Amino acid sequence: MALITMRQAITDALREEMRRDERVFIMGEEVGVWGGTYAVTRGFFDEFGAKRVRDTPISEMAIGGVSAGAAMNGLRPVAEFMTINFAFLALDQMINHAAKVHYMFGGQIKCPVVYRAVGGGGRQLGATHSHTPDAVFAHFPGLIVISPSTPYDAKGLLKSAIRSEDPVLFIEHHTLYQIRGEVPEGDYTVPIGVSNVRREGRDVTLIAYAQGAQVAMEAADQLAREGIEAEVIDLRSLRPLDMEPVLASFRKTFRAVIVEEGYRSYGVGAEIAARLQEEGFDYMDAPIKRVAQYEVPLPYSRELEQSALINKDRVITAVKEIL
Amino acid sequence: MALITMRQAITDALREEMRRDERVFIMGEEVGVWGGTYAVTRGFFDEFGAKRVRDTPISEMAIGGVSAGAAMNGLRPVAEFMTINFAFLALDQMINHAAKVHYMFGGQIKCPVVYRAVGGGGRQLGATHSHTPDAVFAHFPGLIVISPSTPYDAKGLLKSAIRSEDPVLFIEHHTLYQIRGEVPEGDYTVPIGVSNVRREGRDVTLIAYAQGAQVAMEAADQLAREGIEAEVIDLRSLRPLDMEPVLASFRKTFRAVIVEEGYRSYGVGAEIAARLQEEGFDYMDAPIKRVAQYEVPLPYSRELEQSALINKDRVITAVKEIL
Amino acid sequence: MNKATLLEWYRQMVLVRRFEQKCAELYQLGKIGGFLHLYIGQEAVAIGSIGARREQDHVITAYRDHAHALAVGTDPKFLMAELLGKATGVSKGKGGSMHFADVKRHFWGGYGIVGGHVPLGTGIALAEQYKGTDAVVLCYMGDGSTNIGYFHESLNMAGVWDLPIIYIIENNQYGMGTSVERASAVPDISTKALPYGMDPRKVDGMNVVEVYEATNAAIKAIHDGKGPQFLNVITYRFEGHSMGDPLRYRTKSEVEKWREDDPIGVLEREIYAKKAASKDKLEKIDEEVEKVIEEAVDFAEKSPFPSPEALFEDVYVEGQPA
Amino acid sequence: MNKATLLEWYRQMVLVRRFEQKCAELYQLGKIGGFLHLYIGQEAVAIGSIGARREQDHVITAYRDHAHALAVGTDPKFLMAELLGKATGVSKGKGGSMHFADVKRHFWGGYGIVGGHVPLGTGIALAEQYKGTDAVVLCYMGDGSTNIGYFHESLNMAGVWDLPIIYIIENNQYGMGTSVERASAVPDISTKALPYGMDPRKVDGMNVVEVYEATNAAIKAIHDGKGPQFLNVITYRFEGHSMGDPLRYRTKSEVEKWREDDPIGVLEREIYAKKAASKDKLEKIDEEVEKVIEEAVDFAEKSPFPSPEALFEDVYVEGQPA
Ligand SMILES: Cc1ncc(C[n+]2csc(CCOP(=O)(O)OP(=O)(O)O)c2C)c(N)n1
Ligand SMILES: Cc1ncc(C[n+]2csc(CCOP(=O)(O)OP(=O)(O)O)c2C)c(N)n1
Ligand SMILES: [Mg+2]
Ligand SMILES: [Mg+2]
Repeated sequence: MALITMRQAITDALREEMRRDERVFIMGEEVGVWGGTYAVTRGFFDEFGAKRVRDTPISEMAIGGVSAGAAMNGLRPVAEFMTINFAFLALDQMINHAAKVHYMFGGQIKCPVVYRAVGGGGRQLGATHSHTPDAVFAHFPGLIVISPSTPYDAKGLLKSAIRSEDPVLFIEHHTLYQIRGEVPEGDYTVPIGVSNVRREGRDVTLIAYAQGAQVAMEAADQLAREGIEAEVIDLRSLRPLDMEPVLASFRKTFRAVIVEEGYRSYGVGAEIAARLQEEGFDYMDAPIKRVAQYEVPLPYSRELEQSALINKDRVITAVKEIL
Repeated sequence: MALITMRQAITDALREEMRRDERVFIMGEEVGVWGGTYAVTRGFFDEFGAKRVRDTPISEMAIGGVSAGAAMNGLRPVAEFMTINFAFLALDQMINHAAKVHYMFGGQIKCPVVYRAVGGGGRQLGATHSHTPDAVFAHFPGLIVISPSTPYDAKGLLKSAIRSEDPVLFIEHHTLYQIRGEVPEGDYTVPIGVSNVRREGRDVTLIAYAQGAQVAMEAADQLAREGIEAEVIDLRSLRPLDMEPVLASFRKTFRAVIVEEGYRSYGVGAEIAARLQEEGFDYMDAPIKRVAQYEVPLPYSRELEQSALINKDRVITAVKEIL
Repeated sequence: MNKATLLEWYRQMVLVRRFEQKCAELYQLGKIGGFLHLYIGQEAVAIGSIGARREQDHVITAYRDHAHALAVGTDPKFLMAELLGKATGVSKGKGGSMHFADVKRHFWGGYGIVGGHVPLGTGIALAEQYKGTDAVVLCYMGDGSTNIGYFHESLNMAGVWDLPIIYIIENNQYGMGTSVERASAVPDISTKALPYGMDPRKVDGMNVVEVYEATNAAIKAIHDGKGPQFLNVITYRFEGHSMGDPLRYRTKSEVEKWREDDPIGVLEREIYAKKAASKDKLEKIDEEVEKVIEEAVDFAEKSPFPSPEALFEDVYVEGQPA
Repeated sequence: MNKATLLEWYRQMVLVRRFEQKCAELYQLGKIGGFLHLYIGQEAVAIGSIGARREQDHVITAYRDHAHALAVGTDPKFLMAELLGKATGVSKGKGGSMHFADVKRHFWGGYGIVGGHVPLGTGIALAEQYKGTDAVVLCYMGDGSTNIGYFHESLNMAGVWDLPIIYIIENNQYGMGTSVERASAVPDISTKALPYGMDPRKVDGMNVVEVYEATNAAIKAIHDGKGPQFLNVITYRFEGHSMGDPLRYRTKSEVEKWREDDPIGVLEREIYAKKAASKDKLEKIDEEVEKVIEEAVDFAEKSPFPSPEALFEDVYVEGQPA
């Protein structure tokens, strides 16, 4: 097992899948000559050439739709949105086309496209470039929405996504690119739609994913030093959403805090809380709390932006409120 | 007071506001010569002329953005998306431009645009034309999202929307266009961000809006015949979201069912349930239930489509589960 | 033109016409729901262009898609069943009028979001280029769709990557109630091909032979390395945009004038001029078509509606995530 | 050209250049965060075109917006404060480099979503037409932005409605690492004006006088009833796309060749040729600019950061919905 970054894990997954399957190709802005603006596809253009590593014009609607069309006709495109903010322009292709063709045409068409997109705030990019709009995409049936928090999951889930017959949105959080973790050499996959217990604990359940899982883990570490044992569940995918491990944990801890980077209202945490109170009502010893981004457009100024985002202190406060 | 349809109420609000304020104008596909595909602006082209009733090309991105720009520069545009499904193409303008400019430029710019859009399923229009994606738009701070359920509210809230200094998405549900209700002659407004008790009751709280409120009212009528008194709260706007009347009711009934037409996962009901269990925990005698659309792309075939949608029987069943 | 081909086109065009007239009837009876967009008046466009395609070539279009499905050879009974929302429909009753498809025949469907299928068609072409075949895509759209971002982004990408695709503008001169003059800054839609390096060709869309020849030439041009192609096919819809169109935006006399060029009439005259068939022969074809339609309606009526479980089928290929 | 004007443009261009060199320094020091896109090499475009605008005319652009703010006359100290994230910044520290604005001066801001401001600019023009004024909008964007749907939909709408707007393409020949040849099916960006009925004009963007004259002519053309205008201004950015660009997509020698046309150098030569000023005089201007920059940095450094409550201010004009 090597200790590699999440960025490396994603690069490895892409490279291995491209070597494995001729039908897999990459398209997006600056994925080729530039090597990817987050350096995820560095070296790919040289290894695979312009046919399989395709720089596109700045045309998100077409990136979303041309990749979907190629997928319908037998290829395995990995379409990259430089950031998820720009994927708003492709929303109609993603949810009204890629995610609908299989059903709408009675099963005649498959659309195994993978959309990759980097998201998240915290880099002073201002209001339009800092979204974590994951709940928006997860709202629509037909699309699979994955957002991993560890290098191991990132590699294994991206491989599963590429091999899936269904359209997938794969959301990477930029602050996680530097995170290191154990990743086995060679091929493996992680099944889509299985939540993961990242840390066991008996006192409270922290439910999170992506960057939120990172923050939850940090909070759990500190809570442990104070004698509070938090169980941390990483959802890994938002659709399908696997509530089983969440409920199992809740039946043990009777208390839960949801940690997500996106906005609170109509966000991911709302769905988790709604399901948890419904399916776990008998085990509810306290209100289920949500720790999420404050509901403002993210500002540029550093401290101000940071003050809107989640952090381990806010998680710890929430936990203590319900203990 | 006249008994008029919701369609008429919306038409009246638009006409009165255009007569009142020269800056108000309408733009959108087929709003002029055709008279609006839902006949809401019939006669407007003749009364106000091509300057103030502007037929556009099929260009949703530009409809979203050109109207916003005109609003920034002193006008009061009412931009119509023929249906809310097409507004996905304008999402970036709505949430990354109209809803952001005031904050992002430190208060220098106002963007008092009103986006009108018809939404909802149930007319055999198939998967791409039947969305109720209200939660998606309500997720982002900066935008106001209104969706009324009565002619009175529709007229009063649309007037408030047009007079608001902030950008508003005004969602009309097509099945409500035929609903009749009492509407006073002449000018009045309904304040934005105030939930409304549409029916009083002591046994259970039904929380809904738009078409969902209609279904909730029907369910409440039938429940009453069985001796169960449901209180029905109409949210009227999703952002701002006024939880006060909801909580007040819950403190009395200890039970709640949320009724919405959109998808259940990551939908409007999730947010209401999450807030309710958090803020009303001490009053929770049963799990909070959600009645929502089944999570499939809506199919064309009539019965099949209907089976995916909410109806009063599903609400009644949910109520009985928690009584 | 081969006489048999002219007669086959005649048959197909009458089939489309009668199929749609039947649709209108069934719509009035409430048997067809949703939106119903008729192609009446435009038959020569789909029939002529798809007449030129080879088996390996692909077809994709917008919601006005009945003719394309019939032209690729889909049995009308599966289409009629789709319109009646039956389980035996091409799309299992889930698609309706706007969402016919027959992927076995390389017909990728009708799509309801204006312009939304244009990138899909472009991607289908990309896949053929990628695989190194000689197949091309016929990607149809209306004049009104040329004003949406999808059109622009897709044609540019096709131009940059030299994709094997023919963009066929079914220029019936109105997008709903908005005439080309009121919707496009330059009403000559051919101009819109210029930024994408395509040499636009204006085609008489009321003449099936012309449409056929232009499409044939376009396929050849792609094979000659001239890149993606653009056909501006001038046509007219005789009926409203969809059922229930108030028709306030054009005059009766304009419609009447265009009816003189009814594509079926034009072809009939051509057939007589070429002595390809007698009036009797054509009437016999008409009758055959009539029977086909009757059988289709009968099949559709007798077919079952989808089972309740069908609601949850085909959301995902790989089972049903919660 | 009036000598005083040449000198004023010289001052402005040097101001932009020095301002941005200072930005680069402060970025390296970690005092500026986020994305920082420098305009160095392109100064003649903003200065020449905004030099032609009248007070009532509007300016809107993308994220590469420092020069436009300086050109409309915004005090550099409020811009520098913005870059340092201070409460005294033009956008109260909420916008940063990509989101300068100065609405009093009709500068509607820089925008980060490629093409996203093009419909906004078009709407600003619509409002002026609606109000019946003679004001026009200068709407700037990069070559890369001409491939996004926004561009197409906006220009078409402007064409249909004859709006008073000049689309100014800052054609620096790359969108990030993608050259115009690799991004646009027809590399001559002027072609993209044709479907919108605009008569494109290619302009030497390294020559401030040419840019001024072209803009002036475009404003006049609008007033003469010729509708929206299109300027394809050829220029070059000497630095990377933003800080941290690996610069793998172009050669050093290409950059060197363009540096020979440094717009400040071109103007200097013009000034000497016209005997508009001596070397001493220009150096004096350089020194004055230097002082202005120092003062701006000083002001910015001494300014307070936004208060914590500022986070929740200005989300809505009318208070803060929950
Ligand atoms: C994105 C989008 N906007 C609006 C509509 C509503 N709409 C359906 S068809 C149509 C007109 C399209 O005109 P055209 O492309 O000329 O095709 P035609 O109907 O004439 O065949 C409009 C506006 C839609 N379906 N999708
Ligand atoms: C919709 C969208 N897609 C992608 C990006 C990322 N991006 C930022 S600048 C840029 C290149 C723009 O090039 P051009 O329009 O030529 O402007 P220049 O930077 O050369 O001034 C890209 C792709 C973005 N900001 N918005
Ligand atoms: Mg048309
Ligand atoms: Mg550029």
